[in-house]
Amino acid sequence: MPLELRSVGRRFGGLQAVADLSMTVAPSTIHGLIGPNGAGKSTVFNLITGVIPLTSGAVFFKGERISGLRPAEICRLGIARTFQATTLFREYTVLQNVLVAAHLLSAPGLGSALLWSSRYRERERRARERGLALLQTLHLAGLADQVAGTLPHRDQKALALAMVLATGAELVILDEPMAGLAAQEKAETTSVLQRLREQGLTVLLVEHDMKAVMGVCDTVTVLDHGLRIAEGTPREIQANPAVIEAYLGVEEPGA
Amino acid sequence: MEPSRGLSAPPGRALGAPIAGLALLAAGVVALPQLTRDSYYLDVATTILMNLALTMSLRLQVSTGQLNMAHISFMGIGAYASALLVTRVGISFWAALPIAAVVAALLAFPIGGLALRVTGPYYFLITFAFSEVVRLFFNNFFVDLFGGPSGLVGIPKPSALPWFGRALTFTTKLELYTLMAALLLVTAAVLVRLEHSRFGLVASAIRQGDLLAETLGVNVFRYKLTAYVVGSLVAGVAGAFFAHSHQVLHSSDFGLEPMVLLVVFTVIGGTGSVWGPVAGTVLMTIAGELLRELHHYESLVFGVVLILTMLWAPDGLVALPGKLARRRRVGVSLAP
Amino acid sequence: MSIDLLVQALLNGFGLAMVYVLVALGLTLIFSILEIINFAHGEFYMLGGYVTYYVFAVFGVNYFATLGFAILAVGLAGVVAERLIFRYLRGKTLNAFIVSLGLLWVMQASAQLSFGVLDKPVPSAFSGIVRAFGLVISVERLVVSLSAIVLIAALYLFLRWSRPGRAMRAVAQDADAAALQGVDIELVSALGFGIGCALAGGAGGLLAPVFAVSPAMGALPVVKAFIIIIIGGMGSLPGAVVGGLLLGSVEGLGSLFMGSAAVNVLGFLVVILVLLVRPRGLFGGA
Amino acid sequence: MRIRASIAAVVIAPLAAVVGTVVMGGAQDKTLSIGVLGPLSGGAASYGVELVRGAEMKADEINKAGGLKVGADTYRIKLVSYDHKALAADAATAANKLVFQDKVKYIIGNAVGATCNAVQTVTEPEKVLFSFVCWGTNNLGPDKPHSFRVMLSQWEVAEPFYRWVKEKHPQIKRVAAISPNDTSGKDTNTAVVKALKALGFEVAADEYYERGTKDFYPILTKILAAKPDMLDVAAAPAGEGGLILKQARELGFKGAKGWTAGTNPFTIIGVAGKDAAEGVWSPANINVRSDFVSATVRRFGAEYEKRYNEVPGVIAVANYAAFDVITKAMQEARSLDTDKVLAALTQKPFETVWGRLVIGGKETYGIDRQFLYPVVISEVRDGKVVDIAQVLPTALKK
Repeated sequence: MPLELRSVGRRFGGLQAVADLSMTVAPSTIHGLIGPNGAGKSTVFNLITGVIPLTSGAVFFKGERISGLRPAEICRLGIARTFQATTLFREYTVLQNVLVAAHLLSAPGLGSALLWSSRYRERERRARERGLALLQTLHLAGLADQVAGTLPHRDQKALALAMVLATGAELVILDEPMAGLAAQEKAETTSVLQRLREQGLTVLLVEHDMKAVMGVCDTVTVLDHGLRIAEGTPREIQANPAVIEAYLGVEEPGA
Repeated sequence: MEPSRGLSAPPGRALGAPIAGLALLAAGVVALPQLTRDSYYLDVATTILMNLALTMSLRLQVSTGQLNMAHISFMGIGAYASALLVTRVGISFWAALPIAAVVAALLAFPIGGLALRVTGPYYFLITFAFSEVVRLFFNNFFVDLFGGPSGLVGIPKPSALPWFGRALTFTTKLELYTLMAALLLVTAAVLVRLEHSRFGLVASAIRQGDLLAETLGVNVFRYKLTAYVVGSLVAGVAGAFFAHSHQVLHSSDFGLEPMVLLVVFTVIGGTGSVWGPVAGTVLMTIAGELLRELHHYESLVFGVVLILTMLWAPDGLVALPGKLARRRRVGVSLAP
Repeated sequence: MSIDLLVQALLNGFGLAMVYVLVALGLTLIFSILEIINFAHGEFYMLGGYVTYYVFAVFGVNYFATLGFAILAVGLAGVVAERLIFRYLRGKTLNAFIVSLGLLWVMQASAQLSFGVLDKPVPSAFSGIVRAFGLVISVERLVVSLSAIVLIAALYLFLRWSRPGRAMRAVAQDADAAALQGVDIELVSALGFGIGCALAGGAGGLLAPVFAVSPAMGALPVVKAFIIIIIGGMGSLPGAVVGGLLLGSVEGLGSLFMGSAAVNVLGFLVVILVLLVRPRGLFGGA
Repeated sequence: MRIRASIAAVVIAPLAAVVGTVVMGGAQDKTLSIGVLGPLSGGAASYGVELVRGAEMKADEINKAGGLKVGADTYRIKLVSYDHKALAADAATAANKLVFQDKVKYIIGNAVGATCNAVQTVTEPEKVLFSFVCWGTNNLGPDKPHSFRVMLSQWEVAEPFYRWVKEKHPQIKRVAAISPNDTSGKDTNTAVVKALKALGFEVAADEYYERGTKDFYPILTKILAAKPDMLDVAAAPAGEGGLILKQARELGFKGAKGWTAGTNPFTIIGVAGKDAAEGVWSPANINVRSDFVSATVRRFGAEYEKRYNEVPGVIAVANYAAFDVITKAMQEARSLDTDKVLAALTQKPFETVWGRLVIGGKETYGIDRQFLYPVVISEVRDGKVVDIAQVLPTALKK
């Protein structure tokens, strides 16, 4: 089991944002996390990746307890994520963004950077090549030298995904990868996700577009008010009365 | 404290620009004594070079998103360490210089390690608190050793070095200028190299988004601490030079006022590029010396200059040519 | 060491703490709204002092009327500074640092050129001392402290209940969200800066008769204000009050046992200690 | 040299331009440039400003009288003053500018101890004559032959002052001294404590405060707990000294008060208030309004007040006198060569606003470089400064 949450909880003052949540994400699957606004989905992501500490329970990755570790350590173990409000290094070019993300795989030491050795240059060259190859697969190669802050929304989303992949993560966590995309772009993203699964990666995603979620996910977990109310295949979830109730009670599902 | 969004020359890229910049800096440094041997010019130039070492290393820290108000304290630590090593222990300046720098760097580990646990305005203020503790320490404790409020006097100039059977002395303004020039060029080469390496790439990424960097696996704390320690090492070198070129030390040399000037130089020049502090330090020091003629009005006019420059060039002086050029380009593109 | 002496020392520390809290509150109010640290804050305090000198000591206007006038005049100066300069610097902490430094030099030099370098004494509006239980406190300090407390309470009520006060708190919490809800950011920013400066001006007016006025008088209260807001936490009113009392007691008691230089070190060490235990101050948000 | 300078102008154009105008401007007349340094901004500004004003008064006097006649030549005096902001490093740069750029051979005036050391690293090797009012003991010495102190320091004043206190007020047994925590403060308290012990007083307190302190309640609570008969605000500047006296009175202190290294009596009375300042003895400051001082001093005081709207303190008078003495020595020496002027300075007494003045101090500093003149002890009575006794330093008795 790559990722396992055991009775995870988080309180903010008097508010129980996530309560006693247990779930597992199977390897090489696409796992969706859905729920109405304020259900605690982003909080779950923040708890998994160590951005905020949990107040109860524990998170395990490949059998190792990761709750309590700092985000960078968790990333080093193979979990990388995107943020809902797409965040990039806005002053950097597309390629530089990817190079920062790839630093785990190929970061040279301070000493060799200073000495400017041939080995250092060789590694730099290889890192660039790998970065460009990655951009190629996401149709961003042509934009490699564009400053990230100036990219259109769609390319920013793609770049955020490229950066997550560049870390070499085995589990990628995506917070609303389809938000704001046109139908054609959503389809492209879907096929990218499927390709990642084929390559053996595990994907955990939060998404509001129900059609996309149901189309791409192997398993779906439904949260409401910080509680897990259902889990199963897309087909099972769509038929689950509790889920329908939760969504209808709050707002129209999907967008 | 969040540094302003600089228009950074993208680091980690084309080597041409940094090498050209370093060559230009070196050419200027070598050319100056050919043009003038006036002691006052050389003295001001030496001060500029020393301040360059301080502002360029401060910029390294700013590039990771931290404005370290205790930077000057590590210059002080280097200065007092070197002065005492030479006058009390009796070792030569040339041995004391690296030891002083290492002492500054070693002390940077605990101080930086503690300060970097807080962020934003709290970091700014905690480093200010640290700098005041260090200054008050030099002023009030171990007075027999540090000279206390009377200052430490009688520090010898750097001793002569044997050089192919001759002795290289470091007593005249020109010789001291040459020494500081050599120290600065090495420092600048290291800092520019760092800036354009992957280290610089990741460091500046932290300023643009430290949470994003952290979740991408960047050990943000370690990068910040590395910048802190490397910066302090450079400050220690500058301090050792200061001690032996000025020959007197006083705790107020390492207080809030000179620290604030370093920040002024760095930010006015622009924190987005490694060359920002160079532009800021050179231009603002010259401006300051020109304003001396104004006597009572000096600080008044200097204040006005600061306000206007910052409003007119919010990204610093180095970003200005690019900004003007872009404005021109826009003008061109609007034409049919 | 007698108990009397200890209590007297504590009383000394608390004596003027509330005035420094006033300065600190101005600083932290400006920070929460504009996200800038105004280094020229002490110069607005100085301005309040000089207004008091001229209106009260030279023209002989009633002390409390003078105080009100100083608060208004300095507040207005703050609004002007915000409109001319600081509104372009909202959120640009580093640039604002440099600009406020420039303003500090401009204001200090102008004061020196127009008011002279020597300390200008302001006569006490209230003389005499109160003795009770072997303790001594001057009537002047008592009045000053009480006035400061009244001003702090007024600020609290203003922020809590008035419309502009609530708008300020909204902007402090999340400027973008507040703007979406129709809060006029420009107005709040100008008003916030003005009120922040007015608090400093009031403090300057309060301390003018206690300490006399001079062009460089702003340096001391600003450093104290910094310490107070780091201890208490940025943007927290109760935090500033507790920070002020804590700093006052450390300085008051510390002075009994060590030299004043060592006491200064102590103040900064408390800052460092507090931040290491609570990285956002005692009352700062999570 | 000219060609070099013009090439340099290309590189540092603005810098050279200003210097150019300075040099050109003085070309028609024979001009003697004299430097003045000091903090002209910030918390210590009053020292620097008084130094400059004292020098200005004397320089204008000389120029109005047709210039300074030295040997066969007559010079117009041109003052070049720079602000060093009380920072040692900046003082060194400013001194470099004076010495190498403005080609000044005389720097008459500097204050703030730490900056004096820094300036001396520039002036001594260049044999520039440097006079100052800093109180640091280490500013005078055989290794610094071109440096002078033009104001009585605590080392000259403390002993005669407390000898007088012992004679006239034998009921005073315990004395507390308080000074700022810097060079002048440390030295003053040390001198006071030494004098107190030598004369058989008890030292009730030997305390320091950080310069810029305004609230003295904490430190005074401790000092007054030691029950002193007399409180000496030794090296406190007028503003801070006034606050100490005011707050000591509020805390119930009723003993005698002294100000060993007093500077401006009017400010201390103003800040402390008439009641709290009542009875302060001061052996070092000068009262330009007093009937006891010479007509010259009173005229100086009146003109100064008219010109600057402030009452001169002892630093303004000291630098005025220093300017007077050093220019007289130039005339004596019939030369501007600093070594010749040095010789003339130390040869015989001068008649000054202080009265008779000699340059001595060898017993204390190992070299005769301290201006010595009569110590006038004054007392504050009903808000007025009244001179009550005159004590001659031993060197003047000869």
